[in-house]
Amino acid sequence: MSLSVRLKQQLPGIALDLDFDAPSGVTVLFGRSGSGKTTVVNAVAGLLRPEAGRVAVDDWVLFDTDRGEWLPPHRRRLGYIFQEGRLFPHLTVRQNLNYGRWFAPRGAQRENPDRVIEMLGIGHLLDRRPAMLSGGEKQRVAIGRALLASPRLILADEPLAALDDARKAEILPYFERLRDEVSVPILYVTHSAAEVARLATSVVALQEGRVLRHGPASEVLADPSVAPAGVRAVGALLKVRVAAHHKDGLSELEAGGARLFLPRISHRIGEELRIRIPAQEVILSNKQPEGLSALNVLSGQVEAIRAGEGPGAIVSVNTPAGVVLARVTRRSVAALGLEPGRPCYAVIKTVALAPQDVGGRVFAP
Amino acid sequence: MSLSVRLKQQLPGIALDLDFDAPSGVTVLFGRSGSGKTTVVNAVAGLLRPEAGRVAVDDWVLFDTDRGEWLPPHRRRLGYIFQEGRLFPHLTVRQNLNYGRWFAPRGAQRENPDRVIEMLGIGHLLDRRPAMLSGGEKQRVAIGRALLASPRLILADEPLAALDDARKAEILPYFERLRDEVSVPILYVTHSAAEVARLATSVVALQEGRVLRHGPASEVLADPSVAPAGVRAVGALLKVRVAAHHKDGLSELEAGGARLFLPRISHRIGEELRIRIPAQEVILSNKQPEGLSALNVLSGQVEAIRAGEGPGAIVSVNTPAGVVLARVTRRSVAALGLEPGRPCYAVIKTVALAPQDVGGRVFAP
Amino acid sequence: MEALRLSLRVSFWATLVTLPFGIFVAYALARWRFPGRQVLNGLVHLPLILPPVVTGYLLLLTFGLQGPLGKPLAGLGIVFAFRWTGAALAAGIMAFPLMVRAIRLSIEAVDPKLEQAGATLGASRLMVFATVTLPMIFPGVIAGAILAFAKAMGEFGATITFVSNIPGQTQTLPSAVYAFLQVPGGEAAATRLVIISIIIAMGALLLSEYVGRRVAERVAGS
Amino acid sequence: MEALRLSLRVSFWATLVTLPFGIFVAYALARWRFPGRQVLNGLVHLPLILPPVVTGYLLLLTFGLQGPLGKPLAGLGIVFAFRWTGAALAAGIMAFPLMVRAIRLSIEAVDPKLEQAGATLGASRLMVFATVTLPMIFPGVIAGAILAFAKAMGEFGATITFVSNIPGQTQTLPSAVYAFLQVPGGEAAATRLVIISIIIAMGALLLSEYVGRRVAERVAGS
Amino acid sequence: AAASLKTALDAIAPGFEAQTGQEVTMSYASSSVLARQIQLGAPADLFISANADWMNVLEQEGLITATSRVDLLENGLVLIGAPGEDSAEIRPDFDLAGRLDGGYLAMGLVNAVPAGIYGKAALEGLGLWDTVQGQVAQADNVRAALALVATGAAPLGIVYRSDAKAEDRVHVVADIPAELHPPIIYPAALTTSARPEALALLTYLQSDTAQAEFLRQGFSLPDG
Ligand SMILES: Nc1ncnc2c1ncn2[C@@H]1O[C@H](COP(=O)(O)OP(=O)(O)OP(=O)(O)O)[C@@H](O)[C@H]1O
Ligand SMILES: Nc1ncnc2c1ncn2[C@@H]1O[C@H](COP(=O)(O)OP(=O)(O)OP(=O)(O)O)[C@@H](O)[C@H]1O
Ligand SMILES: [Mg+2]
Ligand SMILES: [Mg+2]
Repeated sequence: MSLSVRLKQQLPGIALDLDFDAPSGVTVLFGRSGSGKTTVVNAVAGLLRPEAGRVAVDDWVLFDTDRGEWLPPHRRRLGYIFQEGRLFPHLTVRQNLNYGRWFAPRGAQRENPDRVIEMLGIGHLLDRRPAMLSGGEKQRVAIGRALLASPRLILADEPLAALDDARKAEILPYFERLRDEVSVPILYVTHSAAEVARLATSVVALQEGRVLRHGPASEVLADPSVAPAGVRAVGALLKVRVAAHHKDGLSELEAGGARLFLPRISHRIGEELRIRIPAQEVILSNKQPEGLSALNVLSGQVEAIRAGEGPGAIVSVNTPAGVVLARVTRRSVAALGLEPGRPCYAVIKTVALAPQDVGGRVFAP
Repeated sequence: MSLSVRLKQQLPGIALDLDFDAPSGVTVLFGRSGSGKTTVVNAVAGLLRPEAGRVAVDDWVLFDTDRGEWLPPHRRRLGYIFQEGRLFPHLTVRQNLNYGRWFAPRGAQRENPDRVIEMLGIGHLLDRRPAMLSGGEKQRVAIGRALLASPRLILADEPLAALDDARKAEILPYFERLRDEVSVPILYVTHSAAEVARLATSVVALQEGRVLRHGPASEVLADPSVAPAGVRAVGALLKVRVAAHHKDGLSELEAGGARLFLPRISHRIGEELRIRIPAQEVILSNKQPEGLSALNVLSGQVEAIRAGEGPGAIVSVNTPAGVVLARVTRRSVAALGLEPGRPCYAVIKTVALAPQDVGGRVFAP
Repeated sequence: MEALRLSLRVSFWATLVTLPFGIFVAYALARWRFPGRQVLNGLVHLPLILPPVVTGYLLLLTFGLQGPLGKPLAGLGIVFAFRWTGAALAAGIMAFPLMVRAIRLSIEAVDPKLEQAGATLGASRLMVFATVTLPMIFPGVIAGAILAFAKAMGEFGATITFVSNIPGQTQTLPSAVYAFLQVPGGEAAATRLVIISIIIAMGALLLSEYVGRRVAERVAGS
Repeated sequence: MEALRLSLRVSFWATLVTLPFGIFVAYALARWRFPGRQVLNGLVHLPLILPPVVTGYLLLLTFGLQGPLGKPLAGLGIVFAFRWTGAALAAGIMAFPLMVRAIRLSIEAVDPKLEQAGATLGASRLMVFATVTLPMIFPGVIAGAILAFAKAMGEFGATITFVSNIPGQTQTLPSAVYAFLQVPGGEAAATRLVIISIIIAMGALLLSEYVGRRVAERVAGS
Repeated sequence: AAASLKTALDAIAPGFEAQTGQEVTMSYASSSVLARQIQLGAPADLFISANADWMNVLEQEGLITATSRVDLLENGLVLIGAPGEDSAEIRPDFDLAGRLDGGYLAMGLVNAVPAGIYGKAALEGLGLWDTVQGQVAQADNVRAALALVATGAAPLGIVYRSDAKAEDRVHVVADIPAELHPPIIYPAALTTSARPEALALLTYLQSDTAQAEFLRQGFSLPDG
């Protein structure tokens, strides 16, 4: 299911004018504060009626100003997680969670509420009202409310911003599951590179109401000229297969014949995954390294060197596992004599591949 | 100026019972969602009247239930950045920003509004009302409003959560300046390890309303058993001096005779800084590494090895620059034959030391 | 006391029957923009501005046995003239502006963003109203109803003009008070009636405050 | 028309002078818990419940030339009896419950979190009220004032009972209407007056709507 | 003065003002309201009541100058109906209930408003009260009773002759004989605090010019 969005809208601050088609999966909207992300999401939700445009999920048209079509928000079967919560203050947490379920059509595929409640860790809050919740608790209830509405389209506007890392790590897999198993299209706003890397099928980078760059996550993330969330987000996405789980708590992945080790992940052996290798975390060497604590060494050839701003450069290295990006200083480029075609080794720490960067099943992005 | 806090308060969710003294500077409250952070901040602000407790900044007592003292919130000279913005909807951005200034005493040390507005990037929003701002814009105005109130105590509840990395990088130095130059005590809630590392003088880790661990930032962060924001936050803080700025965009730091390179920073030569080296980013080697793109190699001896949960271990290495932490797999520990007393090399990527991790002037923590 | 029972019945029904209209009109005035909105708004306020006698007279002209509305309604078996239903109609109309204003203020205070949230979760406009707006304006509805009830208990001018004063049918408490006040020496009896009506109205007031506060607390927490 | 000018003056002053009290009482009822709160609440509603004639009579007893308050006030040069000031007093008292209710509802809708934010920024309770609460309840204050003004324009029973019906002093528009209605053939003149008062009140209503909407828009954005 | 005298007094007052150069300030309300105000110190000079009771009360309390009291006017009661209604004569065998045909008889409040009190007395005198008692719609004043008939809400009503005369939409069905009810008298008197000019007005009201106007309005003059 693909999401296509075309919008034109004049706001006091900026002129929104954008057009993108996102394939099935998670489309991440990326961009600086005030660049128009929430406005786009609101237009898709039908809370804002743009001057001109069209939004459709496959051939299910949500609105189309040319053809005068307009589906009111309540007919769009949304699960909208708002940037500011918007819980119903007069209902308990339980009633808030159930709200969407009251209106879902009978035949709708239903989430299991207990499972969602457990994942969000809000079981002990069910009888409270929103005024008695902490900021993060509110946000979690809001996530639950949207997920339990049996949505056909999920809109998530910085859903995890208020949460601690541990809680994020518990919730992210859920979005992955929605993306992969239930295949609900998800439009997801975030500033977090880790979330982008993990969830995004495609990324739309916005700048002042326009699309700056748009494409599969792996491409956009690998492009230092976009770096919508700052250089730290640059990284490569590799397709891998789970090869083995070792006793010492490591899992072994296989990618094009090469082996990668990382802390134990829960996926089954044989499962296909994708994994993000932040350019930041890769060290290059012109000799086979020895005696290093880093367990992952991929040999390959320099494909290209792109100088970024400042003293850094992004070196792409063609390895059997795929293209790996490394962010190094220009001084190192010179010292190691790196240039396109030169063989080299990419060294990746085992623990740099924390489970956070392991995505779900692989899709053609 | 040190902040001392003692509180007892029964809430439906949790029983708050904590006691900590924080030295001058930034005290970061850390803890999972619902652990009581906002409640503590509210008690310090006087928005909540705890059953028992005492809060004082040096000998300026804000309240003390034993002695029956209670300063109403408006007499506390606060700059409170709320978790949920709380802008005045009927005032323009400019009026919101000026609100605290109306009530500040004449003699108060005043921030320069233009400077704050520029830093926050809200100059073009001054005549709008909050309803017409994006989420991040609101948050920035809320920060400005608090900073411009000439506060004697700053309370910041996840002030940067809604902002993109680039914007965060612009605002963080401002808090640093407040900490270092103006020496206003700051109580700061965040989930972000980077912010903790950069700002925190001391860290108070909360768990279910109690103090789990409390101490100087360098200690708490180096303790994997706390890892309040997940293992990724573990890292060492080193005191360094700016030694040189090189033409190729790198800056050179000196620490106990050892040299560290990192992308150009703006600090003057000779200035003392502290720098965070995330354990995550350090590779260990039992030989002097060669031909690596990483420019920073510190030689030293293994001081201790603490196995964390999972397959990892934290190795502390005593180097001339100070103790450096490295997070490696237990498999590597075995492969490299690491044990206390063994000499080894800590390899740190240049770009891993991005300016984000460079703190301001050094204080005795 | 017959007048008391009647007054209670009249006020109760006047409040109850007008409440849905009051909510509807308040919602329309607060949330919709339509031509004639200001006319409707003016019309609603009319009974407040007009001397009650005039309102009563207009009612008599419209809903009287020969009136343009009274006649067809009488054909349907709905007779207002000289019935307690007429007293309720008069009381309801007199109380209407108070009710609408209170409810409208509450509706305007509900954040449309919450209504939007309801819509994204699949609730139609009507359901959003029933599940979000209505519960949230409950204190306003209570306030409106209590104002209306109190007003209805005290209404006299329009009632007596419209449906006269027929013991057992339309002689409400205020009519009785009026009658006592007209004759020398009737003060004692009038005072008694006044005290009764004060007690009743205060009771209703206290009850409404209590209910309103309970609801507000439930929402605000703590 | 003299009655018109007088009515406007009476209503205007009645509204203006009671407004601060109305705001204060509404705030006290909405935000403070104090003993006697319910008594105050009941007292405020009293004029709504009582037949206007009774209210007027009570005013006459209290503020009349011989009344326990009227006498000392007269000594101070403040005379209500049979003056337009008395008409204003009666109108103000009759309108008071409406005003208080509207304002109170608005106050209850203001999020105390915003008031807290004001306090943390150094504003004392009074300043928080002036800079946060008051501007935010502006629509409610407008609504309260307009209700009060309309009520004052239409008030008759208490006025005529308290200060009689003296042309140029206390003969307000509704009293004049009453007088015309009492005599054969006075309907035409009464109708004229009624139409005038409708026009005036509608004008005030439209104005208040306009002001209220402007304020609301300013706050809501767009 | 009683409100029902408004038209007449408004017509008469200018003559008095022209003649004497005095300014007259009128206050019209119901007799009970005015009487109470006088009890509580209203600055009134002359009080004209629509019935004797309230005047008696004031006289007992010493608030009016008893010697100045005169019966200024009289009025009569009529039975009115819609314009097409047949005229009739009021007699004890008059089928009032039949005429009502299930409708209501509009009157003033039968134990509060003078016209109601008098009307009830008359019907009792005729022995008709019991037959219609349940069908009496009591209005708070005569004009309201008149309006009930005028708008067709009630087929018949009992009102003052002076009121019936001015309303085109009703028709006098029958005069009610004066002997059936106590005399309907409008007494006038000076208050004890009256200024001297008030006496001149009271005198003027009894002059021929004034009385002609009263007669034109349907009032009658007391015998003697
Ligand atoms: N008004 C309230 N009444 C009762 N309980 C509350 C109230 N506010 C918060 N709580 C409860 O108190 C606990 C602490 O809340 P607090 O807001 O301090 O958490 P927090 O650490 O700030 O969390 P977060 O990171 O999610 O904002 C939570 O369990 C919460 O449910
Ligand atoms: N209701 C509104 N009326 C007018 N302008 C608005 C409104 N809401 C937002 N804007 C402006 O439109 C622009 C885009 O806002 P939007 O909320 O889409 O930004 P965003 O990308 O979601 O930012 P953030 O990350 O800060 O939430 C901003 O410049 C903002 O000031
Ligand atoms: Mg946004
Ligand atoms: Mg919090």
